[in-house]
Amino acid sequence: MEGSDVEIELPARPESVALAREAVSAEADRLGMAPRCLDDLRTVVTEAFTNAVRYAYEEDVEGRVAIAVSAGEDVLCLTIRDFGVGIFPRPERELPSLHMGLPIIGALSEEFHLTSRRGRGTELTVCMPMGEAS
Amino acid sequence: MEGSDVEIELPARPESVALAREAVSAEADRLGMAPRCLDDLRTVVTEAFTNAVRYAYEEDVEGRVAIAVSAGEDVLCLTIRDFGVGIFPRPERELPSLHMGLPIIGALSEEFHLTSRRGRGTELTVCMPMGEAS
Amino acid sequence: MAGFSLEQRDLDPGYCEISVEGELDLAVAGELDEAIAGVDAGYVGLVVGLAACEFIDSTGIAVILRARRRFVAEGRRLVVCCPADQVERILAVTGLSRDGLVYESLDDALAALRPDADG
Amino acid sequence: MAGFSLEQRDLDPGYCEISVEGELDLAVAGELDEAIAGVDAGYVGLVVGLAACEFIDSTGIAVILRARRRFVAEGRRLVVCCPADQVERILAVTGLSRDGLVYESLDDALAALRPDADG
Ligand SMILES: Nc1ncnc2c1ncn2[C@@H]1O[C@H](COP(=O)(O)OP(=O)(O)O)[C@@H](O)[C@H]1O
Ligand SMILES: Nc1ncnc2c1ncn2[C@@H]1O[C@H](COP(=O)(O)OP(=O)(O)O)[C@@H](O)[C@H]1O
Repeated sequence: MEGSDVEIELPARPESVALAREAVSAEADRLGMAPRCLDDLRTVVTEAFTNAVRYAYEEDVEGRVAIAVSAGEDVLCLTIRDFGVGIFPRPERELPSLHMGLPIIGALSEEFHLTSRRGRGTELTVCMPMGEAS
Repeated sequence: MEGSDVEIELPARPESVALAREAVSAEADRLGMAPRCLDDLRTVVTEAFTNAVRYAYEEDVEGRVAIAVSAGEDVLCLTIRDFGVGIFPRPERELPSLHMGLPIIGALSEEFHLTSRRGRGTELTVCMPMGEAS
Repeated sequence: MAGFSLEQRDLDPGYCEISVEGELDLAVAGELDEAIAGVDAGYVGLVVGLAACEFIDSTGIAVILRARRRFVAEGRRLVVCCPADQVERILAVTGLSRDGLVYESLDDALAALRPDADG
Repeated sequence: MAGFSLEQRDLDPGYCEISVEGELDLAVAGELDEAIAGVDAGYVGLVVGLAACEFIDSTGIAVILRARRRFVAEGRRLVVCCPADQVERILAVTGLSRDGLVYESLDDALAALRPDADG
């Protein structure tokens, strides 16, 4: 997460998802991201952060989720990182899942990089275009 | 995929999955991987290769899937790469899916790295222990 | 930050609408789940109205799809109407727009709920 | 490379077993799907026997789970028995061993299929 313009860390709770979404999209808006791209960015932050909240930590652990935003000329990269179990088979608790979190992120981004370390957490970096053209 | 000991490329077809599994596990066996770890490796190759066969290419495209194996002292790294659509929402065709491909890979490996590029394909590198201890 | 609220109103006899206003994500998806579960069994058709829904995530969509499966199992129907902007886009990206779930107007949605309509 | 074959045999009246031999993956999962779909409706309980199954992937497991949902919808039952080695491990890793789906012996599996058993 070097060279990032914005870094925040939030508790891994459902209420944090909207905060993450607002913080990232406010920064992207300030950097001049086009409105349609902002919508996609809001979707991507939400899906990634939600995965960390739902799956990274055991139910009795209050974990944290770190976000970093770093912008180039045409592209904005977003890193969402948790310090949980790594990508792992997780039971659905009360709420159902669409099983499309990563596929949605893939469809809305130029590229993404996911690293999972067993017992040590998951890090996802997603690169999104700043404007309609790309 | 530099420095890899074994590289193969197979057509993205269901019949290739067993070939991929055999090729990788024969090489790992030759390199001295412990039997229990070999079982996990066979599962991991199968899940990763199956994703490429099921999801990477449109139905009317016959794509290819590349595999590379590279071994260190305690660890074997396996890269499975396709040149398809990237991680993307894909309809289930005839066969159902468990939605646990990546989570199984995460549970059986030390770590994995996934890169998805929209319209250009998916690359997954998985690192597995050679012996029971790790 | 946009708030979140749900409102239920009657449509034609036997049919009702739950309108979603604001941003539907993990923090509030349970509220929608309960609201749909609480719709009286006398209603044979439900429209989930998304015209004022400014944002939806995959958890919100999953809640709607599960509720729809439960409705179908009971011989009732559930459709979604009037998505705009981000909501329309994510439904398209996930392939759900082509699924007989989503209608552009309340009239189309109501027509799809009638017993003589398909699906 | 291990081959793949399926064999169906009668157990007690109304019950039968499909035994899987060899490696069950994407290339052959459709065969198991069809074999299960082809089990006569007169059988109220089916055991999928995995003692001679040397390898299973998530597609094979998904086929079994979907078949089980279909059985349940018809008021019939389906269980799995006798996984070993890789099969046992992947069922454990995915959390399915704790699901009332998997039994260690054919006797246990048959007992679970009886109408007076749970689940
Ligand atoms: N941050 C995470 N920590 C642990 N497991 C995760 C994480 N993100 C995803 N997973 C696992 O990967 C699976 C697939 O992820 P994804 O498709 O993005 O989510 P979902 O199934 O909720 O749509 C999840 O069901 C979960 O088992
Ligand atoms: N190689 C690939 N190319 C394109 N899409 C993929 C690929 N691998 C996985 N996906 C997408 O990611 C989703 C989740 O992957 P995973 O959990 O491993 O598979 P599955 O759902 O079959 O268990 C798949 O349903 C598919 O939409």
